[in-house]
Amino acid sequence: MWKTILRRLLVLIPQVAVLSLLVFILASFMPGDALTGKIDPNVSPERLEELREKWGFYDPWYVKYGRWVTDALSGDLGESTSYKIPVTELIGNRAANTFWLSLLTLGITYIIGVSFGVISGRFNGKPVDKAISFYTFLALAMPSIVLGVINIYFFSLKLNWFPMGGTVNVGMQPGTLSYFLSRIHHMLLPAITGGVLYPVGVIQILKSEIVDYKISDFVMTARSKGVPEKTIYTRHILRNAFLPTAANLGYDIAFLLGGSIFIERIFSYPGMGNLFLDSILRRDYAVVNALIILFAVLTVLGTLISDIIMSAVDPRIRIK
Amino acid sequence: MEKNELLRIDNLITSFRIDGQHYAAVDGVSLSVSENEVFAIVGESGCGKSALALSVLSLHNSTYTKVEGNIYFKGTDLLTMNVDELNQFRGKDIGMIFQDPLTALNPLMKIGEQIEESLTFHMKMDKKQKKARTIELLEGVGIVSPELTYSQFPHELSGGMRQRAMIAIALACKPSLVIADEPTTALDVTIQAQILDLLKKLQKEMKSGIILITHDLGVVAEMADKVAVMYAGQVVETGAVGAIFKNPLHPYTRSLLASVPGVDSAEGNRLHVIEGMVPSLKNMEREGCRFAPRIPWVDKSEHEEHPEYHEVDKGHFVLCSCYKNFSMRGEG
Amino acid sequence: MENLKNKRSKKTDESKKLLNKPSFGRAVRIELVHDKLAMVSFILLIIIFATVFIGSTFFDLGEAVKVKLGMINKPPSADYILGTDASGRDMVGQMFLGARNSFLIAIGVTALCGIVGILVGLIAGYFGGRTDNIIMRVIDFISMLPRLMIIIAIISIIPKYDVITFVLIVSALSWLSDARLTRAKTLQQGSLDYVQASRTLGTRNFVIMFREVFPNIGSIIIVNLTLNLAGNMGLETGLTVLGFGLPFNTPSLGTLINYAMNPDNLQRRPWQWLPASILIVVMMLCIYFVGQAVKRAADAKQRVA
Amino acid sequence: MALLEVNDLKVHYPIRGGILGRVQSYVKAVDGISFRIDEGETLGLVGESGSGKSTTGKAVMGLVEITAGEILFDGKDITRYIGKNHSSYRKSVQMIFQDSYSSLNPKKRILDIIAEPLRNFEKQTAGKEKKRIEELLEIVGMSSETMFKYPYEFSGGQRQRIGIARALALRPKLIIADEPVSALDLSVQAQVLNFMKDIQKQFNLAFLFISHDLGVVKHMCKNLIIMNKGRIVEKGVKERIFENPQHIYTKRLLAAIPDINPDRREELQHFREQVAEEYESKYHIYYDKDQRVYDLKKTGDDHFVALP
Repeated sequence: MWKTILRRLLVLIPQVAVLSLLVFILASFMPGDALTGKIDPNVSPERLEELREKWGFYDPWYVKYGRWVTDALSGDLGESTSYKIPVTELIGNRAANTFWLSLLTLGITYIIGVSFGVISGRFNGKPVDKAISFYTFLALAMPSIVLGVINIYFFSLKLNWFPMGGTVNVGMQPGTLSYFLSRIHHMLLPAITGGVLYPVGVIQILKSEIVDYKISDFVMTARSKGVPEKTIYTRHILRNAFLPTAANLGYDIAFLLGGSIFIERIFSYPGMGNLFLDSILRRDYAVVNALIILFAVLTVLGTLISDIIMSAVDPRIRIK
Repeated sequence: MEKNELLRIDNLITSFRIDGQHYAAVDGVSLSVSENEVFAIVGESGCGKSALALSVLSLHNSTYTKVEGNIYFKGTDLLTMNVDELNQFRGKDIGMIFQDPLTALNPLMKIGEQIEESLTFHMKMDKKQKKARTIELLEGVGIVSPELTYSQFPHELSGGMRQRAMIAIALACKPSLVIADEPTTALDVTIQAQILDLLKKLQKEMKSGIILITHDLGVVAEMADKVAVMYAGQVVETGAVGAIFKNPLHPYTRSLLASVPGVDSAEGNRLHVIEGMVPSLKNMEREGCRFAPRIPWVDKSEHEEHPEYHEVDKGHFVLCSCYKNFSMRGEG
Repeated sequence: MENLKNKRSKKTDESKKLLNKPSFGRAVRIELVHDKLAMVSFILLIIIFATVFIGSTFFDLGEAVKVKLGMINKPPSADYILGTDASGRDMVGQMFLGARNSFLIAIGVTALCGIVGILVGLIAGYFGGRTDNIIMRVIDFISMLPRLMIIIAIISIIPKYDVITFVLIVSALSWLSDARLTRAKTLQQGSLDYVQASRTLGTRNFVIMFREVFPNIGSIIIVNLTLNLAGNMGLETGLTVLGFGLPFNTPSLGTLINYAMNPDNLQRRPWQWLPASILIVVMMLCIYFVGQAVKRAADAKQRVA
Repeated sequence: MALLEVNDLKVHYPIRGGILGRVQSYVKAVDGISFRIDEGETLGLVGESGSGKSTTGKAVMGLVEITAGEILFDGKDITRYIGKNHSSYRKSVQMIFQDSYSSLNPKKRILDIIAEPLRNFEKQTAGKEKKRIEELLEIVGMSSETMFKYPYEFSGGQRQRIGIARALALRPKLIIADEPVSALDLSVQAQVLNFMKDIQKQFNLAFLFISHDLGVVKHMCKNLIIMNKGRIVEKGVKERIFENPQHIYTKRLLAAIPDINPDRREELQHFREQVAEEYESKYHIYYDKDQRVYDLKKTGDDHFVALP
């Protein structure tokens, strides 16, 4: 098992290297350069030229790339032109918001996903299964943007159960219970919006696995041993059916940690997704590039988590 | 000495639902298996032998399969029972061995765990006793290092060892009847020989009845005391193994035995070929003798309108009178 | 050493699962007739497409986009069935043109991804070995990238930008699932004897790939394309709402839903964004239901009819 | 001069492991075997699963990459271009597959399936092609309107015969039959075997008959090769091998065949126990220290055994 993890990590290094190169090339297309925002506009052109020279604006691209990489490795991903604070710090406090929202969304997703998946798998073909299938189509057919809009329209504006956006009521003292509750209150609607749409994958995988295992040979063997149906489900069918679901958990964690851009935008929730959009609009490319690299690495970590879960759960991978 | 009867199947009809219609794969089969006896059911694909085996313990999927008739196990009819009652018999009094050891074991459960599972539901044993019994079982089926195999997973074992584990599962509660559905078909011939010898040894020790389902006439000759030959859902001939192999009567049995290559045939001559094809479940002519279309040179009058069993001699039954003066094509 | 001789029952069962009856078209028709929901969706889809494509010819793009100051934010009335937007433009015109654009883009992206995905998948799946490894490493790398962000980043920096570039950018990062599915199915078919047989009969590799293997996996790929079609429509709408979809002056369902982004539109002028939202959800639902029927037709063992 | 000559054929599959996925060891599926087939002869290649018999068949057909050794056809060395799909070698050597269900493309009609080889090598008019296909179907005992049906409309035995008709299209001299009847029922098996003998006489065909079923091989083949662990343990005329097996593996294989005569049950039981003991005790003699089979030594005319 450790070998697979080590190999996965080793593969990560070239991938990130190529990724950084790609992001660097992407960045070089982006208008503006290291100087934008650093100099006051009324500096004379010669002075501007001199500064550009000093800052190595005219160096060959590989020198610039080399400098950029060494900075990145030392944690300095450049400065946000719009907020004038280091990129890492800017992303840092937004990451917390996204993390908690993603965690809540992940929870809702897997509670709905697993329960619906098991029910529709076990009662395959029955009315409840048809209802769940209808729900999955509705969820597939509903872009998160549209559901977000509809949710705000009904639950925030009309019924006023949930706030329209933001993370916490103004004037709340951090650390107090009411602050915490208000944070949850702000997160609920976006989390539900995501949590209702994302479980489709979990449901479909779980259902097809259960349906396949129900007619498998080793379930027939269990029945021939006189094992009651309930135990056959828990010890034989579900145990095997949960394997791919567990494997997908890794991907889902990474995907959700990335913060859903759509949902954060509609609910104007200041997470990393929203930060990305704002940075794009403000041409704040240092932040954009940092976020892209962060999410790419997150995705690879997601696959790593999946591998670890798979080898932990499935003896066929663990014991060669 | 007349062995007392273990299982009596009475006019069993197992039909599968295809496009809303029910078609009988097992079409009125009656047979009885006694203690300490290996009863072989032999036939080609689609003759209904596996459907019969699964019907005994009602392992069919009830939405697509209808099972009618009676199956008396030591006097009680299994078909009238609900699942909970049936579960008292499954694994305890009647054990099953399946064909493909690769898929018949749960890949995520240790071998020991899968054997103990039937002990848990049928025997009053604590953890320690169950483990001891399992190790003893593994040793009994000829596994070299039982302690190691106890905590191994199915994918770590070879095909032959996995089949031995299957046998250990089936025999865990010392059942009086074991149903083996093509137990060695998926194994190599050298491993098959070992597994068959093992089954024979265990059968003698436990004096249990074994129903052996197979398509291999050689396996029948090696293992069986009594034989039933099936064709198109019906038993066409049944009797002691000596009678069936020495003095086969039903045209199908005789044709099958003549088709076996390498028996005495020198390299030159031709094997006997049964004309036509096994009819599919849906478009099968169910009236009259079902083998008639495969032996066209036999005159219509030879066949019975409603074929019955003729007891040629003690315990040797043949379906339909066409066996009387049947001769292979060209031998006439 | 695995000493399992592959007796007839095991191998034939597996190959039976992978191959299904030849007439996929007929099977789809049977499935549609049998499944009422799919039939209704199919008819509904045809009606929507017909009205959208024919209807949109009546609305001249310039006219629909022209600003009419006197008519700002009119609620639905006799002469403006769906009312007007903040710049006085008639919603009905925008609905028709928007629906057509959204749909064309979705088809464009789906088709492009389909073609690239099938080609790459076939080559990787059929030749295997080194070619397969290289292609899979590339696919793994691209799938590592956060698709949405890269699309938005590229869109924000492209100077010349129109519908075509939008379709190209989105497709460049969306063909991976098609490639993976095609590769998996090709690998499956490649293990079957008829592919080996063709090689021994002197048929060239590319002929085997397209004439022998592709017809056997075509039906599953069609199912995947229908499901992707719906997905891509959702993507286009989302991007446009965020402001990174279609260029400003081309109406699409996304631009209509975008009105909902400002709170008082959301509250007091639902006629501007609600119809587009409903239309997009209905279209995607219909596509999915039809897709399910097609999927059942493709997968022999699940056939209802 | 032999029709087909195989010298020291080796097919090794690399196993990659470790962190960087370097090649750590090899699965020696075929580890140095040599044999010859003359025109019109049926050579049996027998062994259990994993013995390398199918890999050998595939290697001779160019479906698998050859690690070492050479293959001569009609005296010419064809090892180099054996893997090319479109080589003229294809016209003289064809293959029949085990799983009749998957060896015919289900989406094509029988007409196109059989015509595939013809269209690859012989440019013919549609009419002539159709006539040739009718001829071929005639040979395999099937009616001509079979042409317009699809594979799923036929039984296992019929599909196998269609496969044979396709193999005969280019008038080959040698056919590699990889377990041609293992997937068929007894009665259908007899039909196909008889039929293979007929076409052998009619077209003076040579067969490389690969099977794990010794009964079938005893019926079909004149010379036999017994394979184990990728090497040949015994080679020779069928009568000698069946009556007087030398190698302990051949003895165990022959002893394991279930006999159709129930009276010989006990006798066979003891014989098998005897053979099993001999196999255990003499294992180290017949296999070297790393369990490899020795090279073949001549122990009688037309009888070779792998001895130290």
